[in-house]
Amino acid sequence: MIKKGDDKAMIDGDAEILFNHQVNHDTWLLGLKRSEPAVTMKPGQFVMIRVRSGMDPLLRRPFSVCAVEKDHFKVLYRRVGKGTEIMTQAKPGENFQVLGPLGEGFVLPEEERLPVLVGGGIGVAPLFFLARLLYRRNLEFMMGFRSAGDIIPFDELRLPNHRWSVSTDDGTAGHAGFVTDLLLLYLDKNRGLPLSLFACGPRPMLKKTAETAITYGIPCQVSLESAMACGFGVCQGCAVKTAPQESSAYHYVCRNGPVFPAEAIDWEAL
Amino acid sequence: MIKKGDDKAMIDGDAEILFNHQVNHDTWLLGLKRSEPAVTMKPGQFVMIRVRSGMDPLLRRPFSVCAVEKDHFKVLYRRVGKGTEIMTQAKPGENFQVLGPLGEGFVLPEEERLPVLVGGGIGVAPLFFLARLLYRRNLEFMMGFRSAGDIIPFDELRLPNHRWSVSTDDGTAGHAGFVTDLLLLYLDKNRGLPLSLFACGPRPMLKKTAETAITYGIPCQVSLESAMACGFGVCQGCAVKTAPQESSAYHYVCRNGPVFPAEAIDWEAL
Amino acid sequence: MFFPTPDLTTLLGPLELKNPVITASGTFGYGLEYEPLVNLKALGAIVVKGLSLKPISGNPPPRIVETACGMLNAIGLANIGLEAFLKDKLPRLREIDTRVIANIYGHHIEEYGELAKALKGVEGVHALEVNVSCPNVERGGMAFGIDPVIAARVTETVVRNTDKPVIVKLSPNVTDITLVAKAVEGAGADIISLINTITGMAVDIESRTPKLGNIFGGLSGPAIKPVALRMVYQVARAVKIPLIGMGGIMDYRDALEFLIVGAQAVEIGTANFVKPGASQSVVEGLSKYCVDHGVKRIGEIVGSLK
Amino acid sequence: MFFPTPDLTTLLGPLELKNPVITASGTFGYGLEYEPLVNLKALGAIVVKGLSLKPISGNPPPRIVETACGMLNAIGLANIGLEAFLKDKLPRLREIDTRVIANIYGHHIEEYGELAKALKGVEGVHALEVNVSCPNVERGGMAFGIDPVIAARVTETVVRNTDKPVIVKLSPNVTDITLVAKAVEGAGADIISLINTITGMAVDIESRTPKLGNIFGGLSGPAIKPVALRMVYQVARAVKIPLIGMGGIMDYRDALEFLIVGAQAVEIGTANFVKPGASQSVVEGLSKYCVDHGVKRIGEIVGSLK
Ligand SMILES: Cc1cc2nc3c(=O)[nH]c(=O)nc-3n(C[C@H](O)[C@H](O)[C@H](O)COP(=O)(O)OP(=O)(O)OC[C@H]3O[C@@H](n4cnc5c(N)ncnc54)[C@H](O)[C@@H]3O)c2cc1C
Ligand SMILES: Cc1cc2nc3c(=O)[nH]c(=O)nc-3n(C[C@H](O)[C@H](O)[C@H](O)COP(=O)(O)OP(=O)(O)OC[C@H]3O[C@@H](n4cnc5c(N)ncnc54)[C@H](O)[C@@H]3O)c2cc1C
Ligand SMILES: Cc1cc2nc3c(=O)[nH]c(=O)nc-3n(C[C@H](O)[C@H](O)[C@H](O)COP(=O)(O)O)c2cc1C
Ligand SMILES: Cc1cc2nc3c(=O)[nH]c(=O)nc-3n(C[C@H](O)[C@H](O)[C@H](O)COP(=O)(O)O)c2cc1C
Ligand code: FES
Ligand code: FES
Repeated sequence: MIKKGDDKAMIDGDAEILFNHQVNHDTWLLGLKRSEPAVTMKPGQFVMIRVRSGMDPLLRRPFSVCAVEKDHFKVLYRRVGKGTEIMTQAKPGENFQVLGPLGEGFVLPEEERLPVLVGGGIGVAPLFFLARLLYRRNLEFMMGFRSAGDIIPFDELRLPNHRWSVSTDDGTAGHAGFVTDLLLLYLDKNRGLPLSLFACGPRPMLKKTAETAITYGIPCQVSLESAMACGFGVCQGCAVKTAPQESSAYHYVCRNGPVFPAEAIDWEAL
Repeated sequence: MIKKGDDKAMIDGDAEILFNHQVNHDTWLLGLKRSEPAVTMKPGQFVMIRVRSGMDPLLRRPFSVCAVEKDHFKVLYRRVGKGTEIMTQAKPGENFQVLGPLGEGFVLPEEERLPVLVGGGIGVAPLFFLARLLYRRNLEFMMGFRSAGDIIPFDELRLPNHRWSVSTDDGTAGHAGFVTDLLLLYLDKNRGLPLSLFACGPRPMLKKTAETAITYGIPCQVSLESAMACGFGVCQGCAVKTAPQESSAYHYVCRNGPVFPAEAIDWEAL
Repeated sequence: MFFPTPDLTTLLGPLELKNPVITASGTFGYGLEYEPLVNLKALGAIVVKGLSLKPISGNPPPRIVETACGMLNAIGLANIGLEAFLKDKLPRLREIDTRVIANIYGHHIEEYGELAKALKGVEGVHALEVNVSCPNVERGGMAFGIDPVIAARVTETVVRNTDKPVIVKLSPNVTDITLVAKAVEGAGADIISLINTITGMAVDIESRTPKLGNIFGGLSGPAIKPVALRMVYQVARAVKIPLIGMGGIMDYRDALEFLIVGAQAVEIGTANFVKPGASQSVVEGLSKYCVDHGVKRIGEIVGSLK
Repeated sequence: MFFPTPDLTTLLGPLELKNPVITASGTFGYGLEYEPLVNLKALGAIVVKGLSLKPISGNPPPRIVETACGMLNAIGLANIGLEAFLKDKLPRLREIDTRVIANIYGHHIEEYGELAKALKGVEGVHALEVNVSCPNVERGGMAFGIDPVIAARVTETVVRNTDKPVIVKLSPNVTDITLVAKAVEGAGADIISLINTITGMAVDIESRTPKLGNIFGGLSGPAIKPVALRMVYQVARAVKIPLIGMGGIMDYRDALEFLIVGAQAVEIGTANFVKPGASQSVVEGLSKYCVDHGVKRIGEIVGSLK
């Protein structure tokens, strides 16, 4: 299985910042103007943002699309390093150079399967988009954070009225433990129910989720991260090792992903 | 003659931006908070400003002190490249890292000599400071600009009520021609009057002024520019060739200057 | 004063380009990926990703890391192999009105010869760029291009087996690049391109591991421009064949520096990631510079350093 | 958990420093200039501006130009000469509780010997750092340090004429830096420091002239860090004597990368211009890193790359 991003919709250009506000101690919500994103951007796809002109930082930064509206789209981002630090200082009215939409997004779940969304930390961002798209359906949304203060105030994101549950590593809110514990509990309680898993978050969380899905025989799509230079299949920098049965040794996160079926990835190598 | 900047007063630290407003199409006036600048900064001295943290641009930029107040000082700067472009975007309340005061400033004119200040373009900045310091005295202030639109609205700078005259290269305001024409006219009209010249501006203008002063036998101090890495005599990057009679082959603009007697410099090599 | 559109035509020995702006190998895929972002026919030429005889899957990740004004890559010359290139990419590339240059590399000297032979007479490939910066399996992984004798042997082998102009692309990781340049000129290279990446590394201070799966990677981007420019200047004074300069070119101003020190053409690499439209912008910027400075032919600028 | 103040003491063969942070030659003047800005006794050592036998006035300006995340300098090794150093600078430097390292260079091999001899027994100079990156007048201006044989001869000459620890500072402008490193180790160097600047140039596209009076200059600053780190890694695996790493270190994190790949100490260069307090901040940052990571002696970090 090698997928190839559809570049027909990919454009590069200035996008006006409509808003850029802090939603918790280290997370911001950014609104970028672009005509018709609702038509061209799919959940799981991402954009490459040039955080400022100048040569340091040099490379663009990849961010998932978190929500789309008629004339703009949203990015939910965590301040982790110098690029995201610079982003927090951008003001409405200024521009970012934005390339996208990029990559292969989530394949929507079959009607008969209940979607289960498993997000860790800022990995919830693309799942918000997916959840919004599935607003007519029942689904189960599980999110894990380190601590109560890290929880994204997702009410602000106008999510549909889905069932959701939260875990925190330190037990300061929701279930005390990992979000994969929530998943295992849920799977134990709902044996036999046809499910479809969607996961995004830190690599250990993805690994655990993928292995669980494979063990339980549940279809599972994971959204991966990787350092990227180009974002559209050119530099071959974003390689991830594929599972042995795949036809090539590496997949490229930007073009064959970022969303992959759990079975496509070599979880031992990750 | 080798002078050596007095580093006793030199400090490095964050300086809060009090104001940063545009005064004409490419010139800004910046106010930086620092306690007691009026005591420690002398006309002709400069500061090294780090225009932003990060590594591009890497080096600090040198700027003359244009005015001092009790608790802050002013820098008048022209947007010419990427560093100054970034400076224009800084907002009051933000900080610049500022090292200074640096270098040897102007030696004040003897009482019996009438100070004549000759400034070209943004080179007027340190002369404003000098003029303010000499507010009790008569002086002659000549300024040259490329065009009427380039004239610094110096009224804003609260200059004392000195005599001043302006030239523009294209004749759109004041005398049509170079500021050194104004100087020559003045010297011709005032033969015998004991004068003291102070000049700052582009190199060809300084050269002309210096040569004129030497010909007329008038003491003349010029403020030079040079690319700088350190600003306080360490890197030896800011060398200018000295006149043959000097004891060393090069002077360092940052430490032996930026203000030099006209005779100290090899104007042919400049 | 009136100036007609400046003449950007560039003659690189046997290779004629409509302008001196070329996209660098490994930074522009097989060209087609950039179709949505760049008007490909506005370019002087496209150099495709380095091709080997067989497909190569490349190095273990992480393969790239950003550094100050630059990036390190340890892609490991991953590519689809010559056969797939000829079958899947070239037919579509042929339809584009620009020059296509095949960048080739081998693990043994013979492999270079076989690649040249396989590309002999192939329509739509207008020149070969020979990457000698890759590891020489027979010499314990030392790059071919750091030894003038071996670089010359590779060049000879390719020249003997091709009917196309031969560009040899030099490695900057040498004491005296003019020695290698003279050696490949002597061995029959038509054109020299330089520089390839400078070997570097980066370390994660939390895990205390190299940031690249391969430990070492190649440094590219604005950080290396001063070094690249110096080497082009040196080589321009050492050889008579035309040069293609590269290393950290981000805009037309950078490109001009390379032309002024003596390169007839330039390649744009890392800039294609940062600003996907960079190559086309350089063409436009050069054209405008010529108009603004009364330059009628871009050739007037080449080697015009005073 | 409680950690006592980490032990930053650094043993470089015969040279003991209170911590591994040294200021690099040419970027810290004669040390005293920084007194208003840095607590000099907080530093492991100060390397003074490169000294020659006679005063040198240096290259024609312009001497420096900024580049992407770096700078080129063509100072031309301007310095006050050994005599003035001993008379005017050293007495005041002696009063400061830190190590002082004299960086020396010559135009002929004999000049190195004479400098070493003149510094023999001089109190307050704790080691010699031998700059072999400067032009060798007998060899048409090629740097001593690019030829292992000549680098070894320079080293031998200094070792024979001194009673102080000898640090040889290597040039990065070579194909294989480990060959030079092994040669100077064999010739008796106690310590190796690396890297000096990488040769580069820059061009003004309006005047079409080199931006430096000397055409070529030495590239330093963050741009070169990946290359410097790679070379330190390579040399650490090739020799047994201790290393001092440098090249683009801006903060303690950069310094740690050098320690992790195998340098026992680091030198801070260009950063002293950008942030005059940089050297002291690196000491503080290393200390904090050790506390935060449960490292008791800084030596535990040296060469700890996994
Ligand atoms: C497909 C994809 C989607 C993503 N979506 C989001 C999102 O919606 N919200 C969000 O906050 N973050 C997201 N990330 C992660 C985000 O790209 C990084 O946090 C960001 O690049 C860090 O940049 P920095 O300069 O602040 O950090 P630094 O650590 O200073 O960055 C240094 C370098 O490392 C790279 N890098 C660092 N962390 C990551 C990472 N996790 N993934 C990829 N490259 C990294 C940077 O791009 C840069 O080249 C996504 C990553 C990928 C690959
Ligand atoms: C002692 C002194 C006092 C100065 N006072 C003033 C002042 O009061 N107001 C003002 O507007 N300008 C002043 N300048 C000039 C000012 O430093 C430059 O215009 C500024 O550094 C340009 O930076 P940039 O990044 O915008 O330009 P760029 O051209 O992008 O700068 C690139 C590099 O060139 C250097 N550079 C460019 N022009 C000059 C120059 N003229 N002198 C020195 N280095 C230069 C920069 O520092 C930088 O390293 C002074 C210069 C000196 C030496
Ligand atoms: C991701 C990446 C992949 C590269 N792959 C190749 C290659 O396959 N063959 C080759 O000759 N050069 C390759 N290069 C080197 C570039 O073609 C170019 O020589 C180098 O990057 C310097 O130019 P730049 O600074 O403009 O990028 C690659 C560079 C990068 C960044
Ligand atoms: C302005 C300047 C002057 C220098 N002078 C000398 C010198 O006299 N002797 C020497 O051995 N190295 C000299 N160097 C090299 C530095 O000591 C150091 O090796 C190099 O700059 C790399 O480190 P950095 O990137 O931290 O600056 C000089 C560097 C600069 C920038
Ligand atoms: S980021 Fe360049 S190929 Fe994926
Ligand atoms: S700027 Fe460094 S010595 Fe003058």
